[in-house]
Amino acid sequence: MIDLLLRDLKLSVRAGGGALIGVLFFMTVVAVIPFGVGPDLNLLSRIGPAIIWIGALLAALLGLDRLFQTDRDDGSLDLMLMQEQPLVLTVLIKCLSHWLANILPLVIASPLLGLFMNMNEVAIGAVMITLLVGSPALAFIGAVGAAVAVTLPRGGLLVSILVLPLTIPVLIFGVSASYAAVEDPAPFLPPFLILVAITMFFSVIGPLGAALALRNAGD
Amino acid sequence: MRLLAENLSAHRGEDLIFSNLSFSLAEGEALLLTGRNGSGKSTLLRVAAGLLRPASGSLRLWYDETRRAYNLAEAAHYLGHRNAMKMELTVRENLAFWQSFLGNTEGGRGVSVLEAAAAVELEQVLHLPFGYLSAGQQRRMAFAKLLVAYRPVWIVDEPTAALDISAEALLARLMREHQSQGGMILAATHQPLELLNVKRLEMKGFVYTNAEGHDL
Amino acid sequence: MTESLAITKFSDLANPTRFLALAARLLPWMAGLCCLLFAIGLYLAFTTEGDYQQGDTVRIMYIHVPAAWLSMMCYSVMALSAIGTLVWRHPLADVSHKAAAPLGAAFTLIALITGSLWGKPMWGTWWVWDARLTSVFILFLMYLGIIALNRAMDDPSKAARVSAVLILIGFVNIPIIKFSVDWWNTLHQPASVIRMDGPTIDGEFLRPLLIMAIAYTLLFFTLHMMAMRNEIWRRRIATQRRMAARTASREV
Amino acid sequence: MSHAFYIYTSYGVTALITFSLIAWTVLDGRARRREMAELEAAGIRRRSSVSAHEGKQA
Repeated sequence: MIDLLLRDLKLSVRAGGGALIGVLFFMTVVAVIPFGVGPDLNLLSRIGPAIIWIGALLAALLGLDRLFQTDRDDGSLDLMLMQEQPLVLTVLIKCLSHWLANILPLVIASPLLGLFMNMNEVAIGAVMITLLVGSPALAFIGAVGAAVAVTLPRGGLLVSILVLPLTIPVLIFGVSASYAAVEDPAPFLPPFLILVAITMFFSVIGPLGAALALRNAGD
Repeated sequence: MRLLAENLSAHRGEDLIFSNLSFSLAEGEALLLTGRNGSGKSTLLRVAAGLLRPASGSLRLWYDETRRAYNLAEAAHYLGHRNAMKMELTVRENLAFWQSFLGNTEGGRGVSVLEAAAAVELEQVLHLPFGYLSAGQQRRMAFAKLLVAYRPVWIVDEPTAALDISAEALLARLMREHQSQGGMILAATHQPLELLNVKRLEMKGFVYTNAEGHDL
Repeated sequence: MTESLAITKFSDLANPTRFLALAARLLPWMAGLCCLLFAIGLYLAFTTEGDYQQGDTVRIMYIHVPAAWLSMMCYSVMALSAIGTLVWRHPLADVSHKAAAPLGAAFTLIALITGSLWGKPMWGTWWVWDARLTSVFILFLMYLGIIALNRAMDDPSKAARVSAVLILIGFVNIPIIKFSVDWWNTLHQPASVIRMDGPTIDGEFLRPLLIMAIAYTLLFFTLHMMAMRNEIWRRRIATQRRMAARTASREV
Repeated sequence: MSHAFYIYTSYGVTALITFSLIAWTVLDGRARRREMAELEAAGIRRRSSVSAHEGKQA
């Protein structure tokens, strides 16, 4: 199992892998916002957490369609389906490696973008922590979409369309926890704990659903 | 150890590809599927590998000693049309990954990566990325994957496609060695393939003929 | 057909071979001179007087300005190489703009970070969407895009041609970007931001600045040459490996 | 020195980026050199296509 993790990490880091592209997309999307809304620092710092969350959400969906597609195209997926070890575990490992290679860099890059958005230190820290906690849920939900779309020839866009509505709860609680850390009356913990709960819930539901979809996508 | 297939039927979409197909294989035997394109050879092999659900019937691997039946897919290697190797990784990384991912089923052990590569006579290219190899070399390396982890049953679909005559003979020899150690082989092929104890099954699309061993 | 192909490849390889020999001879001298200039530049940077208006933060300028200068020069070098790739199909040009992209990104990053560190005490915030800073940031994104494009393709000569097109389009676009960012900035913000040019620079600051700029430029060319050499080697290794794969099956 | 923190941080960051750039370039070169040595040891040399060509003619 650890070999699968290492193999997927190696594949995404080596030439042709998409690890860099997600971060780049994230930075570009967030950097474009000020050109639309104007360079008013107060306004930017107010909308900053939301923009960073939305940017991270879109960037996280970017490489998702490749999660199972490449393995299906070269036949590796067939062998993974045949094994004795539960497919759920294989899917979980693949989600984990996707998160490590493609989504964790977004979390690491988010403080930098926080500076561009003129957010204060507390807000930057809050966004980073909520992203760290909430983003695995994006990978798990995305795995279901990727598994459903695996047999389609051009599933890339479809995956985003399928997955985006399902990720709305993550966005709601991620952003509200980030704002709660900055704005005084709202408490930080309740939305944050709900976010943790969502991630844990989807870490079970996501791989189960994806495994089920992969089993039924056989042709 | 016996491989039992009873009353297998399979659909592809709405089409019935074959129905009520039964056969059995004892240790060291091979089932050779022949027939024109689209006659359902690949479908039968994918059903055998558990990748397609049969419309009816079952496929089991029966162990006489323990009197237990196993799911065939977990005790079988499947080599389809695609090689299941990553172009970006080196050959060694590919084989080592499958070795540890597949593991051995009870009753045998796979050989080391180096030995497997030597068996297909390609040990010099272990350090190269898989994508650098020619189509024939890639096929041979994909076959080496069957050696690194032990499975009693090999399900191979056109294993010698894209190979020259000497490489074809090489793979046939490796398959015979597997049989002589008690392994079973399910193969679909256009080219003549020299195996031991061969049972033939000619697939005819919607109509089917039974194998000689349809005694079940 | 295959023979004529082989012959053009051979004549092309002659040039990189000569380049490798030249690089081997020049690199030690360049590296040595570079170290010397940095030593002098850094010594001057910390011994000269501070500016009465900017205080000691002027010392940040000694590294910020050369980095900003390099970020632009590197893009010009890449644009020139891109022309070399598209017009003369010179293999060294392919290698040159591929090797320069990470260097440009690194120097642009230095310019951005030091600019931000200078801005914090001056403006009270890490980042303002000032026209100049914003343009540099867009340049940084362009560098990263080119690197990503280069990494995404297997075939090096195809990657070189496609990224050469992107580089040239970007080069043509730079004045437009600069102009539109200026426009956007003045539209939203009255000119209240302190500009970086500040008071006229006198000789006291000019000397370390100039030496640091030369040192940086030399550093760029040294690293560029090394990176080009690495890239040539990488390509040779790739062809040799393909050859190894071919000969392996011939022996069987 | 006024604003010492900002000055030293900027020099530190610059040094860090510059040195990692140098280290990356040098290490990359070493790795390539090692790979070439490995290929050389495996008996594969540049221009061996020439000898293969001659071999075909013979």
